[in-house]
Amino acid sequence: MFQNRAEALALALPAALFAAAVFIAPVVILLSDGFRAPGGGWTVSAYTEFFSSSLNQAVFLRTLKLGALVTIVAAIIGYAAAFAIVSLEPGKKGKVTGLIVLPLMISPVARTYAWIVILGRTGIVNQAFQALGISEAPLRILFSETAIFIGLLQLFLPLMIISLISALENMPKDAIPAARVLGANWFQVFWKVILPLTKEGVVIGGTLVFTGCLTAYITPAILGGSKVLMLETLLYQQVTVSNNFVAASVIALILIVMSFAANILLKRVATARNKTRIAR
Amino acid sequence: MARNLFIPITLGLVITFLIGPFLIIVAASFSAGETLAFPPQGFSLRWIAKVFTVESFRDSFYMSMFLAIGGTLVALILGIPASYALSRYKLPGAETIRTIVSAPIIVPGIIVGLSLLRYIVVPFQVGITLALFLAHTALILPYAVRVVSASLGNLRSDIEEAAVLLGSSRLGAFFRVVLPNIRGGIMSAFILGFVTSFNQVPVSLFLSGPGVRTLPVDMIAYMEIVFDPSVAALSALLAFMSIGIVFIAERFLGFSRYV
Amino acid sequence: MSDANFLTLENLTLAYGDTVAVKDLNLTIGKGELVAFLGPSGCGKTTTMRAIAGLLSPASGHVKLDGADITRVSANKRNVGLMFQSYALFPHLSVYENVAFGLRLKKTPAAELDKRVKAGITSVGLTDYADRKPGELSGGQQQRVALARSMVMEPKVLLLDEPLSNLDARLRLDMRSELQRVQKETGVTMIFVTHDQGEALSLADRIVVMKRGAIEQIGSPEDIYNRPTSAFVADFVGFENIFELSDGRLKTPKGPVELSGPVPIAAGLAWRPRMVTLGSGPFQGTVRGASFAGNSREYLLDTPLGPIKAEVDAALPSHELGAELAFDLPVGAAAQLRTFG
Amino acid sequence: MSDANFLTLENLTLAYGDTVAVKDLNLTIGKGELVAFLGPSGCGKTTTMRAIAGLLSPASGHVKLDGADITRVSANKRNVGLMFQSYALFPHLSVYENVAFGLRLKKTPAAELDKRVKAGITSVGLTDYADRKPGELSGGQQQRVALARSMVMEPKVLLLDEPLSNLDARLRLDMRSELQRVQKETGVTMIFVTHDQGEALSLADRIVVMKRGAIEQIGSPEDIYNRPTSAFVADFVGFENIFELSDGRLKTPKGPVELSGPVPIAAGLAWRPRMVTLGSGPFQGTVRGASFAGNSREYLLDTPLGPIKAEVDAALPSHELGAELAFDLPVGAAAQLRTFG
Amino acid sequence: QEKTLTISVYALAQDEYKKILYTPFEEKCGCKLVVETGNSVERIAKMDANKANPVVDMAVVSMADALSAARAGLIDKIDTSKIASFNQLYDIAKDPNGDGMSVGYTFYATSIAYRSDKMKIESWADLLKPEYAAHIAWPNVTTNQGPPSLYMLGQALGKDTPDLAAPIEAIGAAKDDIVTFYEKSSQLVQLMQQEEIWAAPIGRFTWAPFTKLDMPIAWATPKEGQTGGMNVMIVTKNSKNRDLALEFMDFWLSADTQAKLAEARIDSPANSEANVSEAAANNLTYGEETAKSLKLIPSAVSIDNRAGWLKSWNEKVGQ
Ligand SMILES: Nc1ncnc2c1ncn2[C@@H]1O[C@H](COP(=O)(O)OP(=O)(O)OP(=O)(O)O)[C@@H](O)[C@H]1O
Ligand SMILES: Nc1ncnc2c1ncn2[C@@H]1O[C@H](COP(=O)(O)OP(=O)(O)OP(=O)(O)O)[C@@H](O)[C@H]1O
Ligand SMILES: [Mg+2]
Ligand SMILES: [Mg+2]
Repeated sequence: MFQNRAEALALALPAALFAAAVFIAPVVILLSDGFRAPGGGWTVSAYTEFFSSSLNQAVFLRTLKLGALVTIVAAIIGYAAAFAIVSLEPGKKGKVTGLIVLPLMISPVARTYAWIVILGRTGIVNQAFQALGISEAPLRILFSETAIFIGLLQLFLPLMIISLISALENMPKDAIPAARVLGANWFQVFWKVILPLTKEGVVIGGTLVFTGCLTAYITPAILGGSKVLMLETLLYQQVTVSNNFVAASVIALILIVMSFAANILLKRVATARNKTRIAR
Repeated sequence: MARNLFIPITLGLVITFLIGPFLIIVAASFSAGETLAFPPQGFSLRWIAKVFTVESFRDSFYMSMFLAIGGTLVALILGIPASYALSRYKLPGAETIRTIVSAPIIVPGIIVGLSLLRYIVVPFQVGITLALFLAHTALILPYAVRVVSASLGNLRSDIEEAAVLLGSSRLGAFFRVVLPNIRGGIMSAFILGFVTSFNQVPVSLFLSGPGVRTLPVDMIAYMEIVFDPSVAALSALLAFMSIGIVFIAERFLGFSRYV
Repeated sequence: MSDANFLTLENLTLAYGDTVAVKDLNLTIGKGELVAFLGPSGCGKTTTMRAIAGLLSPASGHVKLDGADITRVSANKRNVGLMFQSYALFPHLSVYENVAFGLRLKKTPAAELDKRVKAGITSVGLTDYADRKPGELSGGQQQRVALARSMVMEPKVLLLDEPLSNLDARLRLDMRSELQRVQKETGVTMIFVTHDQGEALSLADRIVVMKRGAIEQIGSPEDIYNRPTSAFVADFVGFENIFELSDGRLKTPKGPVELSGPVPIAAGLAWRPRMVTLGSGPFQGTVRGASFAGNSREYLLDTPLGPIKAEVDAALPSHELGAELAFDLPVGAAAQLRTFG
Repeated sequence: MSDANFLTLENLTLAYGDTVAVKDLNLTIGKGELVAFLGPSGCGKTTTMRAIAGLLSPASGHVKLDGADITRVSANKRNVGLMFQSYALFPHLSVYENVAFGLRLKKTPAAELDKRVKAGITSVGLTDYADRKPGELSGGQQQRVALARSMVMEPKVLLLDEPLSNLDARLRLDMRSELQRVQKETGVTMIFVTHDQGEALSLADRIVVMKRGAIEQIGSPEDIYNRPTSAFVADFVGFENIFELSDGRLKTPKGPVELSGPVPIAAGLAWRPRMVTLGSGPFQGTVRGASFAGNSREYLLDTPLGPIKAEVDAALPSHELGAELAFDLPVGAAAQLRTFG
Repeated sequence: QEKTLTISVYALAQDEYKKILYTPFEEKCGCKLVVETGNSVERIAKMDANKANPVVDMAVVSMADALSAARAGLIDKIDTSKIASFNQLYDIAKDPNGDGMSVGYTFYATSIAYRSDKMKIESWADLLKPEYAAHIAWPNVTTNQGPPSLYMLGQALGKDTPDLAAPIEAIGAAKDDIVTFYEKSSQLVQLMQQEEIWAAPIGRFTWAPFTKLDMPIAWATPKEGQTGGMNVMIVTKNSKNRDLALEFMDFWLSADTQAKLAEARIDSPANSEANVSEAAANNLTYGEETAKSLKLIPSAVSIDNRAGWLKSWNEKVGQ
């Protein structure tokens, strides 16, 4: 029934053409500025220059690290939460999903302000820590990488959960029990059955979270107290302070490549365990 | 049993984490104080009342709603067929198509806004509203395609064949047996798309024009200088509204006849 | 066109990508006929059904139904019903709605629809389960929903892919008579796949035996079970003692063996275990194995002709392992094979 | 604990939400035993197996294996294999990887793993299909992958839920001997569900007949097939002529009927069609229906006792519809039912 | 056909502007006013993109952005003869960049808001005292208050080179102590209220909310003086509504409008004849004396050094 190529193209092309025309074309033209040599012709000197600065290298690595960390933690929590939600009965499922969605509608700026209240020296977390005797003096959580991490995680975790819910929902019913009786513990069930069968969901969720972290501006700026430079901060500086759109397009392309690489890597990870390994 | 505790504990922790800041915001909306604080200082409705008196919020709210709902719907209309084709057919170049339609999520918004302004709006004399609409639709498209694909991928295709054999057209089979079973995916795509669009700031920064502004851009401008709890109140109102929209969308996609 | 070639498959070749599953198949089925497809797992039965239903477009060849070439007619316009081997129930719909699905599409008036759906559900014994979702049913219950769903449609041709495989013997008998009743009432043309010999024998007007994507033999149930024309079919329908003939003698691992009585001209001869005469005859064998099967006992003999399987009434006295027995392969009872291999 | 009660189910009650599927079930199975579960569709066979495998926690009761209470032991630690009725193959893995799945988890050394997986795949006749994904296989091929997957694990207890239902008769025989071979080699305790009488008879040491979530009778295959103790079991295993006894006489729609010969003390008597003596006897009946089934012919008689089914050898001369025949229900041949209803 | 004037302004207080400025002007000129909002960099970027076919007729931006727009050839000289109220403006507002291409309409002071019960601020350098540094927020260099504050710190340190090397160095040295480098001045009220910080350099226009806190917060007058900024009006090159734009500017700069805007606590007047109540004046940067005393960074210095400041800031503070 699914053999007709023309039919398939007719279904897929409108979306592809739309994205190509209104999106890819202009972005590619803009990004090509980063490769233009001053006297005409093409060059990658803008990129080599960018990476020759030790500051930029450090920012690049930090961005990568924070993005990866948030993505991984979001994936772990996201799977647990999505799995729990999917196993709820239908009525509850909708309500809990609603709760997950709720925070998404709050402006990221307002959310970071709420974190200031929670993580501050007199905030709930510090009060709790002190009451529980975990720490004596208030901890400085705010304006640190930890705060950025918490803020980003809260910002993007719902995206991961929601992407995973839809992937988990239609998983073949008996696949998990089958793996269980074949001796898989929950970790192995996850790694060998759930992950590959929900690959699409975790790839989209992971890409959303990772890209979100890379391109988040306000949360790192406010919660990190601008002490922790990220690539997106540099990009904003180029645009809003230096008006240097060429430099901005260089950083933008680096961010795009990072996201794209993350996307591919995620796909790999999700599929890696399932290569047919037949000794011949 | 261990398994039975897993669900409530996980959900409890995750929801607390996600909702915590939201509760602060809600508390602040009803507080009498001038800043966010927990516990809130006194009770008053003045911040909520203030939201409704800010005129510029109203126009940009309508604009944002239009972009978010309209953009999400158009993206779904473009995206669902595409994801269907990608997951059901053996298409040459499927990977390329997938990459093209998913590209918008990985491009920093500020670059999107700028390049659309320079290479679409200016050369083609496209109106700002239309440009915004195109941009938002393109931004939502990846969610529509990828999230829906995720559900479709695991849905067995023989039920569609069964529907066709029982006299349904291909399209009919899609609506009758595929759609109800990927409702979760479509809902997810809708939510993600709606929220992305509604919170979109960087793209809209450059694609705002005389008389055309989106709500988050307005809110950021407002918060640039003052952050009084009215912004919190607005956020809380929006969040509750979004639940309403999700609820309506669920109904709309719910095919209650079948459930 | 006459009723005799109601459904015709002409030079049908079917493939999944590069894997050819059915090759150059020709078959004609009459109106109202009940045909069984028989053949080893993977021989192309399901594939052929999918092509008849229109779910698979042939790599080459034609499907004709009721005088019209329907090769390019889409599946929903063919009026051909198919019960899937995998059931393919709609997970989001209740049993009732699964069964009602097709009738709703045909805009059947509400009262009639309700009557037919309920009758269908009752006929498969699921009256109490009408409101359940497929996920809440046992395997056999799901299979019956699939059966009811395809039957209530009363299509021109009904294709049933292993319709009763997950049902117990008792229920299977009931379902068989239900199928016969429907067939009699509506005169539907029916093709079904079954692995149950009893089913094929008691239901089918004709049996089509397939082998690796091609037809090996077509015939009445009696023909197929008693007069297989090839070693493959003989083996498939349960002949255990199959020998090639050369120069009127049986080829055996230990050289040619002469049979008593005149030998027909054929490529080979085959005997069911039940056809072997035990206790008397020109040959001698040692009992190597014995098994009980309800009404009968089966012995495995070590003989100069190779291993021989013989079946006798359970009521007869049984033989010990190691016992020496005389036996005969009566030429008159043997199936004569036209092709061997 | 001794080998005799290797696996024990104690007062097991199993439910899906509010639907109780199995109620207060007690069963003891010895080490190395081959037990068949028999029962009508929906009676709780699969449910019981899921509970033994640890996929369903009992509402009450205990599962004990090899001396230990495993009721709360999780499925992956039980060393119990289960072949699912729905196969439950991993769609993303090739045939090879599906079969290798459990062994990889056990960290089987690569060489041994490869050997065992290949042996498993070969034993179910899928050598050429090792690289295919389940979606590219026929129904019977998928079933065999599931079978191989559960067998290569060599668990303590192997549960097979309709392992051969989608296989042709020939292949089924091969698979049966394969199962027997594995059983003999590894001494695994095996419980299987089957609807095929021949399978149950030739494979099982004991048969457990279930009815609506409870056990109706446990016995050797011969017991079950020849000496059912209840009308339900008699009906289920193919006794067609089942009568209640009262005061030593058969209850019939037209009043009590005296039998020739001494009548045992029982709740009822039952005869298989084959046990009915046709052509002579105290009773008289009219042929209402006749059907051919390979080696035998079956007649449906209209008699004063109600409808009677009789089966005779196909070799005997056949009777026309409407013919009047004498017959007997020999008391000696009848199965004596202890409970009726 | 009604005439249309398109203006581009900061996004703040649009409701009040509408009441005080836009609607009355529309009534007066019988034309329609279309308003674009945003921060000055984005709006200039848009003007740049649209320069062949300008959408916006008149814009208000920061002093420095006006100069860079002028250098980019986006704006024209302003024909001040058509602005009746021009002569009433403070001198520093008349031609802030000295190129005749902009007119100031408001200015603000930047100084330090601090907890008078916890600390004493006499110099900009006091903020970096060891006992204070752990309780201050400093504006990030990318904000409008960033460079002026650094400029004043440089003066306090006695090393006021245009590259701001010394003050950036000093901030970098204290970076671990300093609570945060703020992006949005709105967050300061929150931090002050939570006692995360005791002091921060802020623009006068954000002062009002601090006064509402239940805390002793004072506006510092350091010995080096206050700094600040000025926002200016510019006219787009090739604008088709030049005269209407000038008419609008005149209306905005008129003593009456400026006074009303000041009373609404929005913009400090640049018109010397705008009379403002004491209450309003307290919240604004009011009066000629104040205006003259503000130590503004010259636009050229700002534009020419922006990239350099950013670079050294990133190296010293962002690492
Ligand atoms: N998930 C479920 N939810 C509710 N009821 C169920 C569920 N699964 C099975 N049942 C019910 O429990 C009973 C026992 O089911 P089970 O699958 O054990 O039957 P079975 O003996 O295996 O039958 P079959 O031979 O048809 O496979 C059935 O009546 C069935 O409808
Ligand atoms: N989707 C597919 N892609 C590739 N090969 C397939 C696919 N489906 C079936 N085949 C192959 O085609 C052949 C015929 O399959 P088919 O399903 O028609 O067999 P069948 O006769 O129905 O067997 P069974 O009795 O086991 O159901 C088999 O060898 C099978 O492996
Ligand atoms: Mg098949
Ligand atoms: Mg079952």
